[in-house]
Amino acid sequence: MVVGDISTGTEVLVVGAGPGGYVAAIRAAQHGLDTTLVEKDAYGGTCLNHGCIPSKAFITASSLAHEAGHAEEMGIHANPAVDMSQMRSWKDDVVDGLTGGVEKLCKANGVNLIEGTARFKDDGAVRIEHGGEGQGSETVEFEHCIVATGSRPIQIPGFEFADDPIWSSRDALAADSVPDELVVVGAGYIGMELSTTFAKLGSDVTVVEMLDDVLPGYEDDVARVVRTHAESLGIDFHFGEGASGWSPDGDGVVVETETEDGETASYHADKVLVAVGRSPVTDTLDVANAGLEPNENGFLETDDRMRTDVEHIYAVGDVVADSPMLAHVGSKEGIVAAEHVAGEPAAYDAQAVPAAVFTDPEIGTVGMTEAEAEEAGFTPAVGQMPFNASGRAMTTGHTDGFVRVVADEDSGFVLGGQIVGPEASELVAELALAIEMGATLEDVAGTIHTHPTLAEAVMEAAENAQGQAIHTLNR
Amino acid sequence: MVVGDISTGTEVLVVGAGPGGYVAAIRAAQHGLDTTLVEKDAYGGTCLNHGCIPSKAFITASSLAHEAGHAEEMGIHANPAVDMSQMRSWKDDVVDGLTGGVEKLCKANGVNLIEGTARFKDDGAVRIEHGGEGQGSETVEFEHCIVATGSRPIQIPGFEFADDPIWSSRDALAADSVPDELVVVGAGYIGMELSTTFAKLGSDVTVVEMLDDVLPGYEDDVARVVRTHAESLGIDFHFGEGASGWSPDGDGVVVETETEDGETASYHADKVLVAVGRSPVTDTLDVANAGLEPNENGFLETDDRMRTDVEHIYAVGDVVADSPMLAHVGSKEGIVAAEHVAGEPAAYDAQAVPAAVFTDPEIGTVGMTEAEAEEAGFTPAVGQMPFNASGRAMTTGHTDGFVRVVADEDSGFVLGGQIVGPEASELVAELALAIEMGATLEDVAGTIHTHPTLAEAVMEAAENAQGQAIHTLNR
Amino acid sequence: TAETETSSGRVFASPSVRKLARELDVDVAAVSGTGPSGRVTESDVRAAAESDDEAETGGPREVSFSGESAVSKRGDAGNGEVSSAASASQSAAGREKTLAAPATRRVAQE
Ligand SMILES: Cc1cc2nc3c(=O)[nH]c(=O)nc-3n(C[C@H](O)[C@H](O)[C@H](O)COP(=O)(O)OP(=O)(O)OC[C@H]3O[C@@H](n4cnc5c(N)ncnc54)[C@H](O)[C@@H]3O)c2cc1C
Ligand SMILES: Cc1cc2nc3c(=O)[nH]c(=O)nc-3n(C[C@H](O)[C@H](O)[C@H](O)COP(=O)(O)OP(=O)(O)OC[C@H]3O[C@@H](n4cnc5c(N)ncnc54)[C@H](O)[C@@H]3O)c2cc1C
Repeated sequence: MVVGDISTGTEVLVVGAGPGGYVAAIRAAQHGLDTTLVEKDAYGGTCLNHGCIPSKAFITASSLAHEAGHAEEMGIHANPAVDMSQMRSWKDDVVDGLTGGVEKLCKANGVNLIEGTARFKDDGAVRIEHGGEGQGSETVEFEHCIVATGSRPIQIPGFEFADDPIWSSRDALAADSVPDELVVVGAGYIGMELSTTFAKLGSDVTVVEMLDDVLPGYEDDVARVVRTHAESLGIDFHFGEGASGWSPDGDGVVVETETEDGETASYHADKVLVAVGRSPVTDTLDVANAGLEPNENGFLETDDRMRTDVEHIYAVGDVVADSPMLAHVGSKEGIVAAEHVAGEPAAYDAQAVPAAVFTDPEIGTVGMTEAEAEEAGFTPAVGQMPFNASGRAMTTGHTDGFVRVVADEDSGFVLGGQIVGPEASELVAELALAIEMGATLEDVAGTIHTHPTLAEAVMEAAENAQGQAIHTLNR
Repeated sequence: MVVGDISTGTEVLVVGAGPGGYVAAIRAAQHGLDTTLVEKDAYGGTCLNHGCIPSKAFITASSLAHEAGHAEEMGIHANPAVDMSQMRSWKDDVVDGLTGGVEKLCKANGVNLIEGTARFKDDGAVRIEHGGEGQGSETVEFEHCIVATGSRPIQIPGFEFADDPIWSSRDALAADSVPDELVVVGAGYIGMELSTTFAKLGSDVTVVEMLDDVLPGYEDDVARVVRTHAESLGIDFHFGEGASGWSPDGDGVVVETETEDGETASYHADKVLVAVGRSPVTDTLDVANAGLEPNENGFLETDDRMRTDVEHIYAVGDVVADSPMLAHVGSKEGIVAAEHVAGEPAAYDAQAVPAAVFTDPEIGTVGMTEAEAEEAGFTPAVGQMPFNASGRAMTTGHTDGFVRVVADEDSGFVLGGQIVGPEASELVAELALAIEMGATLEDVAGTIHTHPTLAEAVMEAAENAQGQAIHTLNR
Repeated sequence: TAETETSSGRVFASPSVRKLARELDVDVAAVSGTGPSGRVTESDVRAAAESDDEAETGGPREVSFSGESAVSKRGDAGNGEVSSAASASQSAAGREKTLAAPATRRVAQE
């Protein structure tokens, strides 16, 4: 370990080893740049340690247990018992495998790794404090810096994550027992994913949401499929209520809520998961010293090369303004920043950013909705294929939902897609490629799709938009 | 019911209501053609009644039972009991729902449906014998005819499907109990799918195959992943052996096999599934009367508009020469034939025909292999991403296999893909579109893929082919 | 993220074509596409880089689609796309493929 303050230099300094930062560092090194990556906590960032990966591990495992326990219709009789601490340690192994992999990949690509917290001294150097007592610090001078410090969960007044019964998503993903009663504050995608998971694991789940539906930002008919299924899992929704406080009650707590009109209600719970959003992290690294000014919401603004106002300092990932807080967006931004430093003609010019919600069923969306297409001046041609008309969906017993394709009526160009149903997160990949390629409805409909697959529904939706679907009635 | 011999006319007569025929009929009717569809047996043909759909239903259900029983590592403890007759009736319900749907869709699109066996009188008319005693017959004159009579399983000498212990795939898919011991003759895709299914349901499965590996036609490293996993399910393979006969033995039978060198072996079984291929059906409809001559293997030859030598008679589906015997190929051919009759500029010009094998793990292939690309004169650029480096695969516990992308080194055009692993049948859809669109490696790699999904592995394989993968080491 | 090149609307060109445009310093949003429905192809970008007058051809919404121009372009589109693609892979002797998308091939057949 380096003790004391020595000073070294690097061509590219990346701060934060989440999916924005580690991808940027690897790509920069691949372009032959001398690259240093600093991480204060754990390789892989939020995504691998406390986000995407552990949540998907729990979602998959809880779904398997739940599905096997509810397949009498198929002739399968099982009464699965879940050992939550074993599930958690399996999940930890998955996470360890991946974070270890990230470290190895960084090294194999020649990235210098430093553990510690980086703070700007000025716009050409950071001071890195190594973790732990007496580990000392060092100064690293850089030619280019990529800030990838990510985000953290928002706390609401009265609900401190430090208190034992109050869970952040991170705490929920570290659970090694299943609470009998769980109150979830917030019905955004993280709240919905975790509500579904714990409901499948046997918790009595109550969701409290200020707005009047689940999954704000998604179209009504998409959100409805997820909400209806969540209700059938026994999840109890209370819309138009905000969590105002809590107090201990026996072994558990009572959560108080209030509507806009001042009506109050209270719910008993063992744990309270607060999932109301995430805010960017810029306070760990003294951005002002480098001349950076976060906007009013704390994000860093960039151009399409991911450059901040200080030209040789880039920002990527959750910390970036006006950019969806998604791992794959961060990774793409990381690649753009790294390649731009390397002198490549890269830009963040994605025509379509896919996004998934891993509820039951899943949601996968990309590009424009019908309303957005209209707003943008297109005359939308819209086609739909319900999964209950899909042979493959029927053979899996999962027939809720649909594929919708939105195109431009005149040119046929595919503009967007909304999928809710089995494997929606995977199916959206084809539509993302279609949009990026400038494919038309005819291109998608004219491409042979394997039978029997869920992906056929994408083709059928495109045919439906042309009035030529085989397996649905055309409007 | 019509009794006696009346004569009617139709613009388009389609014979056979499998995925070739019913799709052709619906599309012809959508183009305003007066269309008649004759089926002697069941709407949906082999695919819906005895093929794709029932097999996938059993595969999905048996996989769920098996997976739930082997998820202790994830903390799931279950010992699922399978009620096979219940599983079978669930499967029957799925089939009935779909075949009923086909009938409804035909009617809703204005297709005239006739139940019976059509035989050519000459090249302008068929006589249709209605099923059942005394149901009579009728003559239908046509301007255009589309032959979609499909295929049937091949029998091998000594193994008659009429004998109770000898199963065709159709018999296997009608099973309402699980044989203790099952011998499967043939390790092609149907044999492998059903071996896996019954092994998961608890049968002791022995596979006898004349050739020296499973899944002839697939690359070694692709087949190996499936074979290794099948072996881990307890399936016992005997390569280089042909089934030469069987005799009753107690409640079961003994199957004898012989190698090329004349060595013999014998295996005890309760049932013997013979799955050695399928042959085209042309003998049900007196093709010679219409002037059609099947080729030496019994197939009908067509041009790329699906016309036979008799210009106004088309053939589509399994009955067509030099065309993969796959449902989605039949449907595409049906669309081409129908549109050509309607005067549309349609042709069977697919650049890439995806195909899937629903083993564990699945296989999905499309376009050229590396060897085929070389043969075609390309310098292949090949990239690969193993699923054990995929975050999404790790969170599902299914990490066997890989995605391979084959492209042209010079131009970057994607030429093919081979996927073996979870959801391979779905993932191949994106590569099919890529090939049809003339997308390059850069296009696939440059399209944002949702995290965490299996589809990211397609992007990573494309990046790997460019020497720029993030999550694998580049060669 | 501010998207300098695409802020005014959708661009119908593949990722590799857009990257080429940046490399050749062409504003892809201002290029008239000759691909199906006005999709911007690799050869369109190369032509724009050579003629160097892409700035005059107007904004992205005009590029792309609709109206008679798109229809009349469709006729050559198939061939244009095929030949540009073919030249890109000339080394592939005996290649039977045409590297044109399904809709393009259909137009070519028409
Ligand atoms: C429960 C949950 C589920 C999610 N599921 C998904 C999903 O399915 N799909 C998806 O796309 N997104 C998902 N997300 C969002 C995803 O995790 C984020 O978008 C992603 O992690 C952002 O990546 P990043 O690199 O910008 O930041 P982070 O992953 O947050 O990484 C930032 C890193 O920077 C480090 N750091 C911060 N300051 C310093 C400093 N001064 N010095 C050194 N290191 C520092 C931090 O320790 C951290 O490791 C989920 C999030 C949560 C919470
Ligand atoms: C176990 C199994 C699994 C399979 N799995 C898959 C898969 O996953 N994916 C895939 O793509 N393919 C699969 N296949 C193959 C697929 O079933 C065939 O490719 C497909 O059914 C061919 O369609 P078709 O329309 O040509 O013929 P068929 O589906 O065979 O239909 C022909 C129809 O014509 C009728 N008919 C025949 N003669 C006459 C006559 N003279 N008059 C009236 N009617 C007549 C028959 O009764 C039949 O209904 C599978 C096959 C089997 C056996």
